[in-house]
Amino acid sequence: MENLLSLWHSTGLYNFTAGQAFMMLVGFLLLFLAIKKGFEPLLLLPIGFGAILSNIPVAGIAEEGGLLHFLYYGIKLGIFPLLIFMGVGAMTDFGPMLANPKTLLLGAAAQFGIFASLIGALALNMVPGLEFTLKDAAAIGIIGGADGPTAIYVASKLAPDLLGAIAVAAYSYMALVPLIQPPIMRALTTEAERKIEMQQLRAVSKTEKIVFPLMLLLLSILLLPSATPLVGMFALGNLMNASGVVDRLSQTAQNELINVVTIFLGLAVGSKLSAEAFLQLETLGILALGAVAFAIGTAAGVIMAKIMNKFSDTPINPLIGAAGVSAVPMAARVANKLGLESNPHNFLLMHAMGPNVAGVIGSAVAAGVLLSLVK
Amino acid sequence: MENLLSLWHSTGLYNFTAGQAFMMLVGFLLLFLAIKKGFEPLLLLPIGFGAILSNIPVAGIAEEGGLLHFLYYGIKLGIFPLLIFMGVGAMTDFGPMLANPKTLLLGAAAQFGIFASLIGALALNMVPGLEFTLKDAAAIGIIGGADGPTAIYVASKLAPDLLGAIAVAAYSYMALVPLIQPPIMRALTTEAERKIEMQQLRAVSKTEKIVFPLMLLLLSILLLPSATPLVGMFALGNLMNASGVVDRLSQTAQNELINVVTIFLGLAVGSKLSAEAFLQLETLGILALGAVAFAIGTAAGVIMAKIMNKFSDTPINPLIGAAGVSAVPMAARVANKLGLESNPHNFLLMHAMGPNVAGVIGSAVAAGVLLSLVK
Amino acid sequence: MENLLSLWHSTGLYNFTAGQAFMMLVGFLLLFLAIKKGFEPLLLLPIGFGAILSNIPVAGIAEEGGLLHFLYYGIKLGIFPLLIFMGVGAMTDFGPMLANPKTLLLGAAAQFGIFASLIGALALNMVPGLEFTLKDAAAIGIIGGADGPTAIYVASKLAPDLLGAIAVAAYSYMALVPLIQPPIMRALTTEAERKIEMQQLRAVSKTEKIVFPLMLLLLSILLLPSATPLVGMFALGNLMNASGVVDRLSQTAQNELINVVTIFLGLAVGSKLSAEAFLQLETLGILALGAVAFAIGTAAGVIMAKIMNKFSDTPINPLIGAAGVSAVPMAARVANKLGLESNPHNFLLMHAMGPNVAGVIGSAVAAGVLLSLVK
Amino acid sequence: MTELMSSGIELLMAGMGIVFLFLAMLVVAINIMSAVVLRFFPDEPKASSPSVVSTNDKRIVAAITAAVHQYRHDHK
Amino acid sequence: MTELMSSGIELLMAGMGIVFLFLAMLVVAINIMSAVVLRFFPDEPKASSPSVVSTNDKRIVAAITAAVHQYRHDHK
Amino acid sequence: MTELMSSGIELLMAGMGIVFLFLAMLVVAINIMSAVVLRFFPDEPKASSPSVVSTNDKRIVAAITAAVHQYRHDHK
Ligand code: NA
Ligand code: NA
Ligand code: NA
Repeated sequence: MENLLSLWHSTGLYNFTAGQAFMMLVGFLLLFLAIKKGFEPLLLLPIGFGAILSNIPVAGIAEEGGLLHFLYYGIKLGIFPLLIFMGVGAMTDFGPMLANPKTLLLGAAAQFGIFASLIGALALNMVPGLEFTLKDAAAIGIIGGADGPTAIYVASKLAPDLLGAIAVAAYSYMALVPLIQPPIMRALTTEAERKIEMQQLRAVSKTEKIVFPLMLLLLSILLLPSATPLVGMFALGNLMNASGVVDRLSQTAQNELINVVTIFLGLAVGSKLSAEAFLQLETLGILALGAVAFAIGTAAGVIMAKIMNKFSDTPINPLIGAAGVSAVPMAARVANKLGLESNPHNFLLMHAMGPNVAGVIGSAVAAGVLLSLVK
Repeated sequence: MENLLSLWHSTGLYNFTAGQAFMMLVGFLLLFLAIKKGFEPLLLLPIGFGAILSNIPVAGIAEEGGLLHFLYYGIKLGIFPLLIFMGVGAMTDFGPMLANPKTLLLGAAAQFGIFASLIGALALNMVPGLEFTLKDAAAIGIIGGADGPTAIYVASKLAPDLLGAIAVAAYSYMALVPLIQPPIMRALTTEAERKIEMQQLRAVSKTEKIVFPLMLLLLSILLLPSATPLVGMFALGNLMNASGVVDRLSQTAQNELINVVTIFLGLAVGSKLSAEAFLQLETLGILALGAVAFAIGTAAGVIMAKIMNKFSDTPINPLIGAAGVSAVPMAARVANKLGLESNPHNFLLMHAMGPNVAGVIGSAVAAGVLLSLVK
Repeated sequence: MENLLSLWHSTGLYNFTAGQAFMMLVGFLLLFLAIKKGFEPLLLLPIGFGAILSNIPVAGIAEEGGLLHFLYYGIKLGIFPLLIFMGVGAMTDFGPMLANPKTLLLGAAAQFGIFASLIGALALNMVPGLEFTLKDAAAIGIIGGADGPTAIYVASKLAPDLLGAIAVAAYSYMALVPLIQPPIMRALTTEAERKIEMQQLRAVSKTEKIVFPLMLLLLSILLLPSATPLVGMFALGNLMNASGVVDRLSQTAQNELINVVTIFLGLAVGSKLSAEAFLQLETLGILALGAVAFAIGTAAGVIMAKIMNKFSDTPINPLIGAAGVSAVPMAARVANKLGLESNPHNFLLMHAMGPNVAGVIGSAVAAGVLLSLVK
Repeated sequence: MTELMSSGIELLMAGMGIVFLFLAMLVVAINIMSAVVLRFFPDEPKASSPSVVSTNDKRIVAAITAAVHQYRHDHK
Repeated sequence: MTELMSSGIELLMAGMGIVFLFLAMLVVAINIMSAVVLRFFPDEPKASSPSVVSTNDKRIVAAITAAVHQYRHDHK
Repeated sequence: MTELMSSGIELLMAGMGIVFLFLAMLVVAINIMSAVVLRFFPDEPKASSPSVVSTNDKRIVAAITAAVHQYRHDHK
């Protein structure tokens, strides 16, 4: 009898708090988005599952001694995002960007979303109850980088309490790129601009592809050492792939290793979706600012492309500017789709891949600036 | 000369204790069983090797600073069994069980082996020299769950000193399922019962397979949070596979990740096969009780199936009750084999897979009960 | 303005020390050798990259909290070299050695390079400014083992400060085997000797291949427990492969697991290429002694083969003695190539594989001696 | 009977009770879930054995088809 | 305007400045690098789409060729 | 000669001695083991080179055989 009572007292039903129940619903919502809506399932499925596991009463899976608590060290120490970045580097082909380097500037312009939403976060401090520090604001801004591992890396350093919300926002909006970007792109371009066809890209030699990651790393070392963990691991992965001499390492980095780390990272991020941390006014602010960041980044990229088109000797379709936010390869696909709508012979995919991967570099650089200047 | 003497003093020959020598023989025996007899080689080969390595005098491979000591943290922190459970979840197809859910009850009945051998362990305390605590008895009982990672997880929490013997017993008896089960199954069934043909299973929809792991997790959260680490990781693996949206994660979980963890887990379990821990009267008790547990679990499953056959509107072959112990997929194969012996047209494999995977759930639930009530 | 100044003060350009810049050049040199010259790229690419990353000013990637600092624990605790050794064991086929066991003695003779360069290191203490302890000398000598993981394992235990230089020397000279060995081999053999054809090797049974790793381990346990971590993990890998019952584990050990560990090990070794540790007179000594070690090991192997050829009833081509240094499989290929030059029908590859893998055992044994006697 | 043994028997009863309760509830839950899913969210039933042609096989078949066509073309 | 906000605006300017500076320098560096590489270290240009035959395909083709030859041989 | 150097030479002698002893004992052990195994536990000798057809190849061959049969059937 006593035993039965103690058993009843150990059930989840008896111990549930409203916050835990709500966060579990959030977890199920993320699973629904991942599985039924196809929202970045590779991350949102483990994140959603981690959210559920970490909000189970009594079990303490996200507390000292629990699996998710242990996995979180991989984020705290910066290991998981950097290993994912290495794998992403190994998957990235810089060919289209090297064939048309000026499109790098589109990847620069789109980072305006990061800093604009940083300012937005500070402005939101006027709302009573919201108190974002500069660190918080910087971590929120990085959502605009549209790059998951970069966002998680920066948030884990500057605002670990907001990590869960920031990661969820970053991946959700990346999944929403095909919905967020088109209206902005249409509003800022004319039909004639969207019809612009671009010159076929030249073939890029293997040597160029080998030298590029080293050059990128070197520039980052000289100018912005705080960005070198991110840029360095990205360049390492890219060099492993481009050099062609360590194929087995490159394959493992972009397959098994990144898969294992993705599972662990997702679960660990999910473990930060606790009621205390997530059910705050701040979270609504973060979700709102994330959308703003994506929108502003998209707009900045398109406007930059329009400006460059004015001054360039070869035509530039302003649609590819939107790909500068990164969100590889969705943003490039969106540009391609809108281009085809206006001109069925206009294949922009390869042209948009340049700004797209430039956006990854751009947000890593922006991350370096934030990590170095925000103390 | 002095050097040579010091060298002689550093040899294994000079430093061997009888216990170490004996445990090394145990290690070689496990290797023999794994390699020549095909006893669960995936686990028993690394466990046997770990037993040899950890009993090498002087080398200290299982002591502070040694590799096996380090790997053991993966068990101590519960990481390895949970990751294996995730991989097993990804490999499990709940289709046959969902097509005929009442066979779940067979997986419940077979867990009687767990609790019967728990009582048996306490009864053995009457033997002078044996002193099993309630925790010890619970850890021993879980052998009857016929599920390696569950047994290791529970033993690491309740009775780490007995871990080596428990893991060895669990995997050995799982390998012996084709020998242990048939006589019991034959004794408890009539020829007519063994001839019973079952109705073909309906096809199960993808949505059912996606919803099931979540439902399983939810029930575990509400009723038995202490089982959620095991059930949760199992459900995660299963969901990754069933959802079909994260195939690369699912593949990695059921291949490379589980392989790496299996090697590490096996070696770490082997490191607990030290003379002090293993060469005890307790070990004989554990081995005896493990066999009893399997036998009772089998019998309970068969009897339950006979009862259900009486009341069911569709026929149930009692042989499939034996598959309720888990030991996936051997127990199901045993049921199939005995069915074919009595009736060459009677393919029970798919029908036995239902209770078989139900047995995994059943023993995870039993593990939750033990972890929650045994303090 | 202040901000800009602080930004400038945070650039790499402002903070570079001459030592860091030089070590970065060393890193780029290693990348060049790996990518353009094909020098052991699997290791030298990550090592070179690690050297660059760890010498970035301000970023602190190799300092407390940085990724490379964390990865270095895998070397410090001996985990990475042992896991690589397991994978190498799984890749090794002892068939040719078992078919002609006396070639094991060639693998013994070639280890003379280890001890000769150990003496050389002590002799170099006469040079003012050089002060090698016995531990240092032993760690340097092991370069002559021509086996990367063994060298790193021993250096991490005996002389962690010299680890970077030792690992670089070991892998560089392994890559240079096709240049270092031939002149020595030609100088020590006559044209007639090089023409010697050897008898075809008998087929080796599966049982022999299964028993051998266990026998090797047993001998090591009895005679030299200090070598058992290395020998044991090597034997485990080999047994997993030879037994044929755990193919999925063996495949993972020799593919994904070894690949992941290779990336981590390489980066971690690179992190020891700091200016303070590397830009020392000692480094030049190490590089010189490494070359000497390879040369002496080669010579000893060839001379031993000549002696054995005198007393053997079946002919032994002295060229295969050079393969005793290990450096699998390059040294065996070199022997094969020189054999073909003198006699186009003389395929020595399989005959040289025996001493080649014996050299791996030989250097693991030598490592055990050093670890056990050098205190 | 010792106190330990009585704890054990209590554990046996609580344990088997919960295991049965849990799995019985799961049976009920599955039945409800299947009914709901099959009624309101039917999807294409899981393809049974015939279509086991993997991607790899498809490539093989494609390559063969091409080869055989080539052969026919060359030899007609 | 609060001090915080002015830090933010400073950050905006410094940040976008550095991002543009960095990527612009990268554009220049790439242009120089490409010119140098293409002039002094030309390698075979990256093979474009046609030769996508993978090793696996090659083995398939080899196997087919053998099979077809065998077939011709057997049936002529 | 310094003490260090004499330690080194002692190490050289002990080391080479043990290495030779170890590998020589291994030679003896292998010879005994091979004799015992080949006499008392012979297994099918390790298949030499001919049967290098991997599973993959087998599937390819099976697919081809099927395709060629089909072709014969369609065109006879
Ligand atoms: Na970006
Ligand atoms: Na079970
Ligand atoms: Na060697």
